[in-house]
Amino acid sequence: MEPAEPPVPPSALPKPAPKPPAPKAEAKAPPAPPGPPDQAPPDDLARPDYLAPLEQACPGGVSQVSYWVGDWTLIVPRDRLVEVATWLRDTPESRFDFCSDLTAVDWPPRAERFDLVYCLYSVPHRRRVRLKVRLKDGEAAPSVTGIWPAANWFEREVFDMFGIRFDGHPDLRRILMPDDWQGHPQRKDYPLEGPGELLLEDPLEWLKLRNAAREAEFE
Amino acid sequence: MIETLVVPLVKIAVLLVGILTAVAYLVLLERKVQAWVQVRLGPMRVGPHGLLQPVADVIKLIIKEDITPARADRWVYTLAPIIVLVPALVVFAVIPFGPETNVFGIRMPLHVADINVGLLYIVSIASLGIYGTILGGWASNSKYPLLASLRASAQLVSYEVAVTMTLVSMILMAGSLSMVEIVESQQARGLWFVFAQPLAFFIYFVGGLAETNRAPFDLPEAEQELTGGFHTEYSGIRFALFFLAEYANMIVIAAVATTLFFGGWLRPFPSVAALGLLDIVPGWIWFLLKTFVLLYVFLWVRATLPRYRYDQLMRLGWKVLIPLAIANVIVTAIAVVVL
Amino acid sequence: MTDPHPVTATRTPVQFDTDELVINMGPQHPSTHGVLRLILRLDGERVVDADVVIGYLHRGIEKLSESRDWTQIVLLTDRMDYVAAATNNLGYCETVEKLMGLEVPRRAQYIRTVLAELQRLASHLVWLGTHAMDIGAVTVFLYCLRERELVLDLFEEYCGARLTYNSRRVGGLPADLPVGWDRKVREFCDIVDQKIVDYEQLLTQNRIWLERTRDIGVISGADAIAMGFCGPPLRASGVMRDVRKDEPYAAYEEFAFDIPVGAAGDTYDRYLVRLEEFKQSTRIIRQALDGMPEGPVMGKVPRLIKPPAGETYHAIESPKGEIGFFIASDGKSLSPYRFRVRPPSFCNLQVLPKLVRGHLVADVVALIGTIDIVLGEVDR
Amino acid sequence: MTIAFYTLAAFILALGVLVVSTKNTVHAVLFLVANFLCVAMLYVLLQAEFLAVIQVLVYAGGIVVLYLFVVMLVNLKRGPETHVDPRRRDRMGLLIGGAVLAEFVAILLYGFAPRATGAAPAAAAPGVGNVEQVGWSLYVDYLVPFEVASILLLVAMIGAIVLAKKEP
Amino acid sequence: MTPITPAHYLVLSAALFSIGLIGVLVRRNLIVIFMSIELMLNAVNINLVAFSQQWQHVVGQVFALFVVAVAAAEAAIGLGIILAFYRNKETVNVDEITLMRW
Repeated sequence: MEPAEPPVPPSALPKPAPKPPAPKAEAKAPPAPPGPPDQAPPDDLARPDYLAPLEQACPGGVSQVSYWVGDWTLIVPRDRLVEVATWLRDTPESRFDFCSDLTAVDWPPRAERFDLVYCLYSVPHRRRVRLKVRLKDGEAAPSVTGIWPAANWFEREVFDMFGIRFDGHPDLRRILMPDDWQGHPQRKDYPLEGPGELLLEDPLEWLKLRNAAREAEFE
Repeated sequence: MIETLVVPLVKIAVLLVGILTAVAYLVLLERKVQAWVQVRLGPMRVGPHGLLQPVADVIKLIIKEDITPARADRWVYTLAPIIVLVPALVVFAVIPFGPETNVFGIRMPLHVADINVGLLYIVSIASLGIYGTILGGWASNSKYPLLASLRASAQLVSYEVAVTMTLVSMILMAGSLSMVEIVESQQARGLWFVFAQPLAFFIYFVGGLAETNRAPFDLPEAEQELTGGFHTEYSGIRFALFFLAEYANMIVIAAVATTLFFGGWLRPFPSVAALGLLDIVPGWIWFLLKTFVLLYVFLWVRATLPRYRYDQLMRLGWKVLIPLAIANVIVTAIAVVVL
Repeated sequence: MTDPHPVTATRTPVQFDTDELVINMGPQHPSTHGVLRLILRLDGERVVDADVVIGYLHRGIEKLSESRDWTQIVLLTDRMDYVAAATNNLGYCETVEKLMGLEVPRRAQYIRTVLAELQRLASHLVWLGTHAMDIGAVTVFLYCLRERELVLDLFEEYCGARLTYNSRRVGGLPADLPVGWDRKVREFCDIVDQKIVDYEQLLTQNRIWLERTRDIGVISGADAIAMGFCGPPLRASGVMRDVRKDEPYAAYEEFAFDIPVGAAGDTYDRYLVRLEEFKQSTRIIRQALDGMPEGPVMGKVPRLIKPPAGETYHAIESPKGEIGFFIASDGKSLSPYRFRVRPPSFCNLQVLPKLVRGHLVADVVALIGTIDIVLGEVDR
Repeated sequence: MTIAFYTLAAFILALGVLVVSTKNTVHAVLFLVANFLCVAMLYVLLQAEFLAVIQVLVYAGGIVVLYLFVVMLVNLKRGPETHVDPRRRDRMGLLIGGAVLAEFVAILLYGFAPRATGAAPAAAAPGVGNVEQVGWSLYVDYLVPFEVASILLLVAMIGAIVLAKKEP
Repeated sequence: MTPITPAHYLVLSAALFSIGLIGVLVRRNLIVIFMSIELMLNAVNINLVAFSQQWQHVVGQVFALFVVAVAAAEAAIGLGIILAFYRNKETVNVDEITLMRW
């Protein structure tokens, strides 16, 4: 879909209760979060040249920088995402004009259980960077379809698979699963067996329903 | 009695059986030719080299279930294939397959009827087949067939203009509308008209491809776009009738082209006496041979070319072929008057 | 408003009248290459708008992978782009190798490159055949499949399978080349180079082909990048972007080859770019066979493949475009914590509504053909 | 000859009635084609072969196809005749039609009855329907009307295009 | 049976003409009305040809040809009007066509 299409007014989307942005220190603070380690880059490694101007242009836009097997990852607070992304796309020294991938990872026990991962690529500079946004369950992320139209279907897929909403997405529908599907299969707590039509958000609910159906069968 | 009643009836019977057999084997030929072009073998299982394949096909089509879609217009739906087929067969009545010949001791012309408006008769009857196409698509109560039938009829109507124009220039050449007289005029001039009117033949042939919905103009039946065309919903014997009509129309186009442009039953170079040896071969064999070659070209074209798009097809018809055909008529008329 | 799909609810209802017709193309349609479904809004024969409906082939490969161990996933990747299974295997294995920091022997890298390029030839042959058939040239289809058979024979000789190869292992390859295989590959390259001339004779200068493909589905380079086009379609729009050159993997760094780039960004350019890629692929294969190093084909790999905790994204150039794998490992379990594929067909298909707008129904078919999708990969 | 005439006449009238009375417009068009074909056969009976062929070619093959197109394009959601103007008088229409018919028949009977048998022309007078004769008459005696007719058709063609074209 | 005279043709043509007339007067579907007009034109043509045969003069046929040409023109224009009308008003019912402009 083109960005030109009139976006759904944000008021049309059910908004979660407004929450203050996550404090910076929280990233490493909770004890032993089952999440990616997000290793800090080694001190002797040269940092990419766009990082310093970025931090200057958007102070507080990058809450953490991580480096692992050659990939740079910037962890960005949810409410700064659009700002940082626009800067990264438009500034000549970064020019991350190609949104290579957009996906999410579910780390359930963590308070901010979802990692939204944006894999960006710069065609002129031939290099990559990843942005990461942490979200609580039910929290909506800002849509980047206005920055990279390519993100349209990716965001739909994330919505379909994880149930993460995107504010400002022009056409947020399920994409791979049927329109009337219940639940979001890529969540870690999604039940792995049972009839798909009956699967509800709550597995216990589903168990109750199934037992009721079995009892009905015996009678 | 024999002359007026039995002979024509026998002729009609022979003609009908001949055409239906020819159609069946034309389908086989098409599959074989395409297969050879495409480094395949084609049908090989039924009979030696698949020679009995048409029989199997016919049996299959007849015993298949004949489905009428829900909420289709039952009457029109049933009528449409018949409307398509009848004109395709009736046209053969005026095509002269050969000169007057002795058949079992009776001297008779090898055509069912020679009417003085023969060529116009062919054009007008052929233009009736379009009803079957439109109504078949409409009565199926389905979107794809409807779209395809609209395409088909638009295509037919526009190319008919160009084809009829080329026929006009042939009428000017021959000075007659009768099919027999057109052939005789070629004999008198000692010249196949294709050499006098190559442009007319080209337009006629392209228009003929388009009118019979053959590649590269097979849009109404483009299975890649419309899943089969106006007869998508048809099955069994009614589908077979559509199929029959399409191939019969191909034969009509080829036979008329043979009569008009390739001297009908005349041998090659009818004016060159040195080739008199060729006269041993009877006229009707020459006729069938030429028709066969033209049909082969039809198949060959299909195996080679991609498909035109609808608007390109229309542009070709209206902006290229029709002006060319009209110019050809004017030039021919001037030439006929001056010469 | 509690409707889970706000957009479907707020959409204006479609009007039916003489001018606009809504037709449904697929999921059962001969030229949607599988189970793609398009909802087209037509004005006469002109497409006003199109909506792409996918998911009919969704098998949950990403979710499935979270309960398979690391070696078993190679097998699942076969089932994504089943026309180019070997490329998928390669992308996955390289991603895991990157996570674990494994070294792959040079011979294995060379063989991987040869296999990937053979796979590119096979995939492009299927593309050329089906694309030509969509435009009505049935003969080209059969010619192309004839040549593809030869590739399949080569793969069969190498790994025993013709379609789903499972032909890579994390850290190397399951087997060395069979004796005499390289000679057969060379012969095949010669055949393909000849046959390309045949195809070009049938299509490249054919007036009908030109009219059907020129100026159809034009997309500018900037738009193509923004919309996430990748692979040959992106290059046809004039963008020099090929993962093989930009972020070399396997052994591509060591070979000389050109990246064909189009100018107009239309269907014809996409055709020309892919046709040129045939020639470049045979060129790479010949170089790889000439310089094939000796040595083992399997590197030093721990018995139990268990990458340390961390996540990475790695992309390679599949015949369809950039296929990327994002894999997160928690360092504890025997299967990936999150396995995500960036399917090139999916991203390219996203552009389809933009491409078809304003064109005719017949062009929709040509455009589905030109972006070269495999639904197994789109839906996963 | 006689049998053929009566059969054709019966068909023509029956099909005419069907055209006028059928509810389904597509069926009406079909009956109209059949009607025109029967009229063409009548022309053959009257030794006007050329006109018969033209009738089939232009009427059946051209004009009625146009009708069919329009009928299919005008795919109505509700029945085309649901709304009735309260001022409409259908009976009157029938009555007027019947009256006109009666009038015609009366005139004919009055005018022809006395000489009906005597005026029968020689049936065998070949050549009236000859294409050549029609051509001579058309292009020599009636050249100006012919050209006017062609201008009329041209104007009609342009007018139809203008009317049917969508406003951009 | 009596031989067929022009009178027979005239009666036939008169009957056909009246059928067409009734159609024009009674039907409300604009397309059917047009078809009824075609019927009337055909009735006239039958007349012309019958007289042409009676007087052994080709002029009747020539006139019939002109009638055909006029019918073609009328069909093209009339159907164009119907289509244009249908686009604007979504109806082909003459009873609903009560305004000269809208």
